[in-house]
Amino acid sequence: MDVFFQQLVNGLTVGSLYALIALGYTMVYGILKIINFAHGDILMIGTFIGLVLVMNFHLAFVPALLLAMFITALMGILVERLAYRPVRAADKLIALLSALGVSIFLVNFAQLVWGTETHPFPVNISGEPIILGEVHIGTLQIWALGVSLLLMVGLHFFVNHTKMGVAMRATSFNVDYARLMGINVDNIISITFAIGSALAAAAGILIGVYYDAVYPVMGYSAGLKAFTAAVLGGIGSIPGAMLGGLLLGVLENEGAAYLSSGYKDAIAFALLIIILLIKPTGLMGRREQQKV
Amino acid sequence: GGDEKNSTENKSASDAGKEIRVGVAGPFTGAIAETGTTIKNAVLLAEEQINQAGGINGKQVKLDLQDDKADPKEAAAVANKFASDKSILAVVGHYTSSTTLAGAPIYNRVGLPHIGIGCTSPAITSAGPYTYRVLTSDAYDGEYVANWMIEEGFKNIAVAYENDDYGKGLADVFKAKIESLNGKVVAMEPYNLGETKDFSAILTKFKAAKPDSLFIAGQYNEAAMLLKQGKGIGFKLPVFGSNGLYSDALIKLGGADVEGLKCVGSFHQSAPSQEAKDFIAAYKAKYNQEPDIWAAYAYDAANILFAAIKNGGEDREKINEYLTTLKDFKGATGVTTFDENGDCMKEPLKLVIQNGKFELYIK
Amino acid sequence: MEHLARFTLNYRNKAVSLVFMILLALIPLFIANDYYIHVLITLGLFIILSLSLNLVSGYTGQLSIGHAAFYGIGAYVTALLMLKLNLSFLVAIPIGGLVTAFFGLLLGLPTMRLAGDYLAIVTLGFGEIVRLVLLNWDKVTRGPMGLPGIPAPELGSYVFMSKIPYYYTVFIIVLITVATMRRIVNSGFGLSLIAISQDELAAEAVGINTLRCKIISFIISAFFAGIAGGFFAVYISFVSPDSFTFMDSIMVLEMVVLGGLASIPGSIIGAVVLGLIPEILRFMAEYRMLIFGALMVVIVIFKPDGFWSAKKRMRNAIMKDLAARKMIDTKTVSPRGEYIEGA
Amino acid sequence: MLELKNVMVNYGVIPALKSISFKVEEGEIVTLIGANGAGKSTILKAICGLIKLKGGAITYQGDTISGMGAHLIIRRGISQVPEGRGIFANLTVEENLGLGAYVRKDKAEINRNLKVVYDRFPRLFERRKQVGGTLSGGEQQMLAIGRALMAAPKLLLLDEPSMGLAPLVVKEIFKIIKEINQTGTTILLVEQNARMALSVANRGYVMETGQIISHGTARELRDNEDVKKAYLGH
Amino acid sequence: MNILKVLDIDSVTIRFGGLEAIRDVSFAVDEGELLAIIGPNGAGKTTIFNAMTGIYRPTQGNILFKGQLINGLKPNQLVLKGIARTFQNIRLFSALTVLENVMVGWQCRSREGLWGALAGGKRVAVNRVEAINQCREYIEMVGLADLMEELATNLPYGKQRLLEIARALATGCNLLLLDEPAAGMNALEREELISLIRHISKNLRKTIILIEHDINLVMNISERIVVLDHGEKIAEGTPGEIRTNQKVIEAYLGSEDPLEQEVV
Ligand SMILES: Nc1ncnc2c1ncn2[C@@H]1O[C@H](COP(=O)(O)OP(=O)(O)OP(=O)(O)O)[C@@H](O)[C@H]1O
Ligand SMILES: Nc1ncnc2c1ncn2[C@@H]1O[C@H](COP(=O)(O)OP(=O)(O)OP(=O)(O)O)[C@@H](O)[C@H]1O
Ligand SMILES: [Mg+2]
Ligand SMILES: [Mg+2]
Repeated sequence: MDVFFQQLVNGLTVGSLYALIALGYTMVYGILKIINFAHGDILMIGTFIGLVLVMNFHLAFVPALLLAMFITALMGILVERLAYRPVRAADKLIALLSALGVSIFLVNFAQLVWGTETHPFPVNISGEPIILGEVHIGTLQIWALGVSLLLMVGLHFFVNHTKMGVAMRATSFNVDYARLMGINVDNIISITFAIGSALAAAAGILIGVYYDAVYPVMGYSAGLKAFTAAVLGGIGSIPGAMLGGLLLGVLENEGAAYLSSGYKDAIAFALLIIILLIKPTGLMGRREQQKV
Repeated sequence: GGDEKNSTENKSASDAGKEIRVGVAGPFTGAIAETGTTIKNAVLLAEEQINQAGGINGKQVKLDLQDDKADPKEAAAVANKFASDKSILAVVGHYTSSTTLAGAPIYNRVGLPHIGIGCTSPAITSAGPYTYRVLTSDAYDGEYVANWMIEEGFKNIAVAYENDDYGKGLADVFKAKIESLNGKVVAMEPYNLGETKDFSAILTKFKAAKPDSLFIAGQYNEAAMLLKQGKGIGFKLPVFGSNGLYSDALIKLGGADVEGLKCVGSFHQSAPSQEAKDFIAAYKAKYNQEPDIWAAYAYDAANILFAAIKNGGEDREKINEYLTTLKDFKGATGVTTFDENGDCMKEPLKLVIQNGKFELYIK
Repeated sequence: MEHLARFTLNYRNKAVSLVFMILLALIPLFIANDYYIHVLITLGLFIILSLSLNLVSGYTGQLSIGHAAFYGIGAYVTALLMLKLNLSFLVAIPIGGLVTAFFGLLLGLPTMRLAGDYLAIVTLGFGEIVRLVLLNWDKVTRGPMGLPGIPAPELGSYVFMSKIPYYYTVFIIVLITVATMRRIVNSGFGLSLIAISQDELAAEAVGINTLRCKIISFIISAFFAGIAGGFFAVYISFVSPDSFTFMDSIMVLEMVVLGGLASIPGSIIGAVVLGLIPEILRFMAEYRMLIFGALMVVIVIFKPDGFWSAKKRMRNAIMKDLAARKMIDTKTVSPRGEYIEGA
Repeated sequence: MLELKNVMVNYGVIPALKSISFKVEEGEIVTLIGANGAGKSTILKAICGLIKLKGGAITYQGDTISGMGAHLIIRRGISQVPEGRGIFANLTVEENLGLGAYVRKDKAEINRNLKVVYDRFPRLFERRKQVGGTLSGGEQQMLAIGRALMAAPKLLLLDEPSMGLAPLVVKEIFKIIKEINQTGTTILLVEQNARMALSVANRGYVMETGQIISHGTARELRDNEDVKKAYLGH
Repeated sequence: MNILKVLDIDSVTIRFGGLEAIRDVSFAVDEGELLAIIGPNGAGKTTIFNAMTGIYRPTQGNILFKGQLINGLKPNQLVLKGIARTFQNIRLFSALTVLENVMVGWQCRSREGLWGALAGGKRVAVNRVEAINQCREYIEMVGLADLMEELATNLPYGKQRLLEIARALATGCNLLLLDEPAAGMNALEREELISLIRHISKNLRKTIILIEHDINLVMNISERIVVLDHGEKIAEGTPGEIRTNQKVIEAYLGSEDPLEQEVV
C-alpha cells in the first residue's frame, strides 16, 4: 500500500505538470485547430531561460520563474507571428508542419547555445519532506502541485468568466464571425499563445527543478505526454486538460509500479485509446454539435 | 558532423595516395554528446601527434569524423559511408554497443576493420572478424563488480539497468554471478538511455524491496538523476556502478548525491603507467581539462590503428591481419591484447568518488 | 519492363515517363559512388512510405501520425522470418507486408468512431505502443539491442554484395507502389475516398460504405509501409526500435503534406525533397538541423499548397484516362486542361 | 453615410466585384438584389473588412474605412448578420448575444437591450442556455439578428435574413427590420426575396455578375419589367 | 394495408437529451406520391428526415420502408435500399467537379470494386464510360450541363442545390427526400426547380418528400401535405385542406391568405 500511495503522490505531481502543459496545447488547439508541436520546445526554451536567470543573473526562484514566464510569453507571441500567422488561412496540416519546423529549429538552437548535455537546475527549495508512514512528499512536489493548481484555476476563471475569455472561445469557433463582433482576432490569438507559453515555461521550470535536469530535447517527451493528456481530457476543454493530465500521471505511475516500468508509456497510450473509443471526444470534450 | 578542417570532403584520386585516411564514428551530437566531445578531442590529439612525428610512412594522417548520434540507424548510414569510401583504411568506433552492432555487419561485408571504444556488450564478441574493441566485455566487468560487492559484504542488491545491449547484458551477467555467490538480486528495473527522467517509480519499487546496496548498469546521466531523486524520497544506499558511470560528468551532475559511489574503469589520472601520464599531460596541454576514460580508449584505438597501418600496410586486409595478432599494445588504458574474437583482455581498476573526485579505491 | 511500364504509367505522358524511368534504371551505370546510391535507395524507401501514407491521409483524409509503426512491424517481421526461419527475402518481405496489413486493419477499426485529431492521437498511441513493444518484448525482439546481422539477400547463387542490386530492388518496389496507388486513386473507389475526405456524412448519405473504404485504405497503406520496412531491414541488415519513432512518422507526414496532399507526384516530390535536404545540408555540420527547421517554416509559408501545384490536387483521373483512350468525348478542352464533354 | 467608390474584389484571379459604386444615406433602408453569385455577400464582407479590396474605396461617415481591421470598422457602429447566420455553435444563446455587445461598455444599457431582444424573440429566451449549434435554422436566424441588435448599430448589414424561415417568421422579421430602421438604424439589406425586400426598402440596387445593372427607388424597381421578370415572379 | 406504402412512419419519437424534437408522429407515403412537410422553424422537419436516412435513430416507434423495418440502419445501407436525400445546409464534395460529385452518388451502383480498379482492363473502362454517360444525363436533367467540369465549390448557391439533387438521383433511389430545395433561389430559379421536381416525380416516377418554406411552391406541386409544429403532427391533407386549416394558419401561415406577403 505504501507503494500505491507513494506512486499516487508521484503521479499527482507529474500529472499536475502534464496538465499545465496540456493547457497550452488545448488553448492553441481550441483557437487555431492546430496541434502546436512546438509547444514542448517552447517549454524547453522557457526552462533554459529560467536556468540562465537563476545561474547567470542570480535571481531567486520565484522572480526567475515569473520573469521566465514573461519572456517565454513574448517568445510564444513571436513564434505565432513568424510561423503560424502567415499560414493561418492554409490547410491545418500546413500549420502543423510549420510548427514542426519551429520545433526542430528550437531544439537545434538550444543545442548550439547550451550544448546537448544535461544541465542540473540547482534551486534550493529547502524544507524537509512530509513523511506519512513510508510515503515521502517532497517540498518540490508540493510546490509543483501548488503552482500548477493555482495557475489552472486562474486560467479556468479567465476563460469562462471574463469577456476576453468568451471572445477567445468565439474566435476558436470561427475567426471571421468573431471579427464581425468587433473582436481583434489577432490580439486574441497572440494572448492565447502568450498564456500557453507562459504556462509551459512554468511547467518546464518545475520539471527542470523536480528532476534536476534541463536539456534541449526535454520538450519532446513532456510535450507528447501533455498532448496525450489534452486529448484524454477532451482537447479544447480546459478542465479536461487538467483532468487528463492528473489522470495520466497517476495511471502511468501506478502502472509502472504494479506492472512493468518498461511498459509504463504503453499503458498510458493503451488507456488513452480505450477511453477515446468509449468516449470519442475525450473525457470532458464537448462534441461540437453538428446539425445536418 | 565531421569537423570541417579534419574531414576531407573532396578527395580526388591523386590525393588518396598522399594521405592516410581513417574514419571516426562517435556520438558527437545527441543524448551522450559529452562523451562524443571527449572522443573527438582524443582522436584529434592522436592525429596531431602522429602527424607531428612525420605521419605514417611519410604520409599525413587525415581523420574523417562522422556523427552517429548514438543512434543505430545513423550508425548504419555512417558505416555505409565509410564502407563505400575506398580511401578509408580503418575506423575508430562506434561508441555504444547498439551502434557497433549496427555498423559491424556493414564493415564486415566489405572487410573494413574497426575498433569499438565504449561497446561492452557480450554480443560483440561474435560480431565478425573485422570487429575489435579496446575494452573488456560486460561478461567480464559484470562478474568483476559482482565479486567486489560480495567481498564488501553486500547480500541483497537492487539493480537499475539501462535497457539496451550495454546495460542489459551487464545486468544479466551480474545477476547470475551474484546468485552463484549466494547473494540475492532483490529488484531489477530497466530505464531508457536519454529518455527516462522520472525515476520515482523505480525508486519506489526499490524502496519496497529493502536492498542493502544498489548496482547501476548504465551511463552517468541517468545514474546522477537516479541518485538525486532517490534522496528526495529517502532512499540512500551504498552504490556500485559499471564503467559507464566513470565520467567526471557524473560528479558535475550528481554533486553530493554521488559521493562514495564505486565503479570500475581501466584508466585513471593517477594510473602508474608512463603512457597514461604522457596522454594526460598532452590532453591537458591541448584542451585544458582532464581527459576521461572514453578519451583514453579513443586515443588508444586510434593509435592501435596507426600502428596497424604502419606495421601491416596501407590496405584494409593487411591492417586486419595485423590486428588479429595484436599483443601487449601499451597505451593510456593499460596493456591491450586482442583475443581470437577481437575481444580485449585487460584488468579493470576499482574506483571511488571521494571529495568530488574519482580516486583509486583502496580498501 | 515494357509491361511494368504500361502498368505504371498513365496513357498521356507515356513516352516522357518511359524515358524518365529508363534514365532512373541506368543511374547505377553512371554513378559509381556507393554513398550516392545509398541516398537514392533511401529516397526510394521514403517514396514508398509517403505514397502509402498519402492514401490514408491525403486521399481518405484520415490524419495518421503513427505510420512508422507499420514500417517497423514490416521490418521486424521480415527480420525475424529471415533470422529465425531462414526464409528468403523474396518470401519474408511480402509476408512482412501482409502481417503489417493486418495491423492496418486493426488501426482502421477506430475510424468507426473517431475522426480528425482524435483519430490522429490514436494513431500516435498505436505508433508508441508498437515501439514500446518492440523495445520491451526482448525475448523476441531483443529489445533496444535490435536484431543485427540480417543476412544479405540471395537470389539462387547470387548474393547481394554491392548496393546496385538493392537499388534495383527498391526501384521495382517503387514502380509497383506507384502503379498500384495510381490504379486505386484513379478509380471509382478512389473517388469514394476523396469524397470521404471532403464530407464523410454526405458520402455515407449517398451510399458509400465509409467504414469499409477507410479500413481498406488503412490496410493497403499499411501493406506498402510494411514492404518498405521489410526492405529497410534487409538493406541495413539491422533493425532496432529507435528507427521507428514518432519523429519518423512525422517526417513521412511532412513529405506527404509538403509534396501536396492527395497527389501521387506530390508525394514523390515531397519524399525526394525532404529526403535530400538533410543530405545536402550535411556539410553545415551542427547548423544542419537548425537550418532544416527554419527552411521548413519558410517552405510552408511560401508554398502552402505543397510543391505540386494545387490545381492538380484532389483530382481523379478516370475521365482523363478514358479520354486519352478515346473512349469518351473530348471535343472541347477547358482552359484548365480538363476535358469537357463535347457538346 | 456609407459610400462605395469603384470597389473591386477578386477571389484569387477571378473577379467577384467589378467596380461597384453606391451610396447609403443616413436613415435609409437600401436593398441589394440579384441572382446567386452576383456578389452581394462579397460587398457586405468588403464593407466589414473581412476581405481586401483590389481597388476603389469605401467611406463611412466621411472616413475611409477600407483597409482598416474588421474590429475597428465594427467599433464604428457597423454590424452584420452574415450569410449562413454565423452563430457560434459552441457558445450558448446567451453568450452569443453577449458577444453582439462586445464593443460596448455600458452594462446597464446592454442588459436593457438584451431584454428587448428576448421580448422580440421569446424562442431565444426559452433556449438561452442551449448551445447555438443545436438550434433549428430559423432559431439560428433569430439569434443572428438578435445578436446584431445587441451592438446597437448605426448601420446594420443584413445578408438574406429571410432564408429558410417560415412565412410567419419572415413577415415578423421584415416587420422588425422596419422597426429597427424607424428607431434610427440605417439598413443595407441583401435579399433573394426581392418582393419582400422592395416592400420595406426606400431604394434598391440590382446586381448581376459583380456589377450593378440598375438602381432606383423601391417603387421604380418594382415596376421595372426586367426586374419583375427576373426577381419578382408573377 | 402497408403493401402500397413506400414509407411508413409509425409513432416515431426522437429525443435529444431532454428535448423532444419529434413526438409520436405517424404518417405514410404512397408509391409515386409527392408529399410536402411544412411547419415552423424547429418543428422537427429536418429531424424526421435525419431519422429516415439513418443519421438519427428514433427513440421510439418504427420506420418502415417498403414494409421493412429500417430503424438503426446506417445511411449507406438505406441508400442501397433506395432512399436518397439532399441537405438543408448544402453538403457537396467541394473539391470535386460537378461530374465527379454525381459519380460519387453513382458509386453505390458500381460493380467495379477495388479488384476491378486494380485489374483495370477493357471491361472496367467500358463500365466507367457507361457510368459517366449516365451521370452526365442526370447533370443535364438538372440543367448544369455547361458546368460539368466546374468545381462544386465554385457554383453559386442555387446551382449547388441542383447538384445535390443530381447526386441523390445518381444513387438510383426511388424515394427522394428534398430539404428546402428552393432556399436561396430567386424567382426564376424557383420556377425551373418546380418543373424539375415535377419531371422527377412524373417522368422518373420517384416518390418524393419535400420540406419547404416557400408556400407557393408547396401548394403548387405537392399532392399531400403534413404539417409539424413543436415536434407534433398538427395536420395532414391536400393543399386545399391545409390552406384553410385553422391550426396551420395559427402556427405557421399567419394569415388567411398565405400568398399575401406585403408588409406595408
Ligand atoms: N471564398 C470564395 N472563393 C472563391 N470564390 C468565391 C468565394 N466566395 C464567393 N465566391 C464567388 O464570388 C462570386 C460572388 O459571390 P457572393 O457570395 O458574393 O454572391 P451572392 O450574390 O451573395 O450570391 P448568393 O445569393 O448565392 O448568396 C460567386 O461567383 C462566388 O462563387
Ligand atoms: N442533434 C441535436 N441535438 C439537440 N437538439 C437538436 C438536434 N437536432 C435538432 N435539434 C432540435 O430539434 C428541433 C427540431 O430541429 P429541426 O432541424 O428538425 O427543425 P426544422 O423543422 O428542420 O426547422 P427549420 O425549418 O428551421 O430547418 C430544434 O429545436 C433543434 O434545436
Ligand atoms: Mg450571398
Ligand atoms: Mg430544417
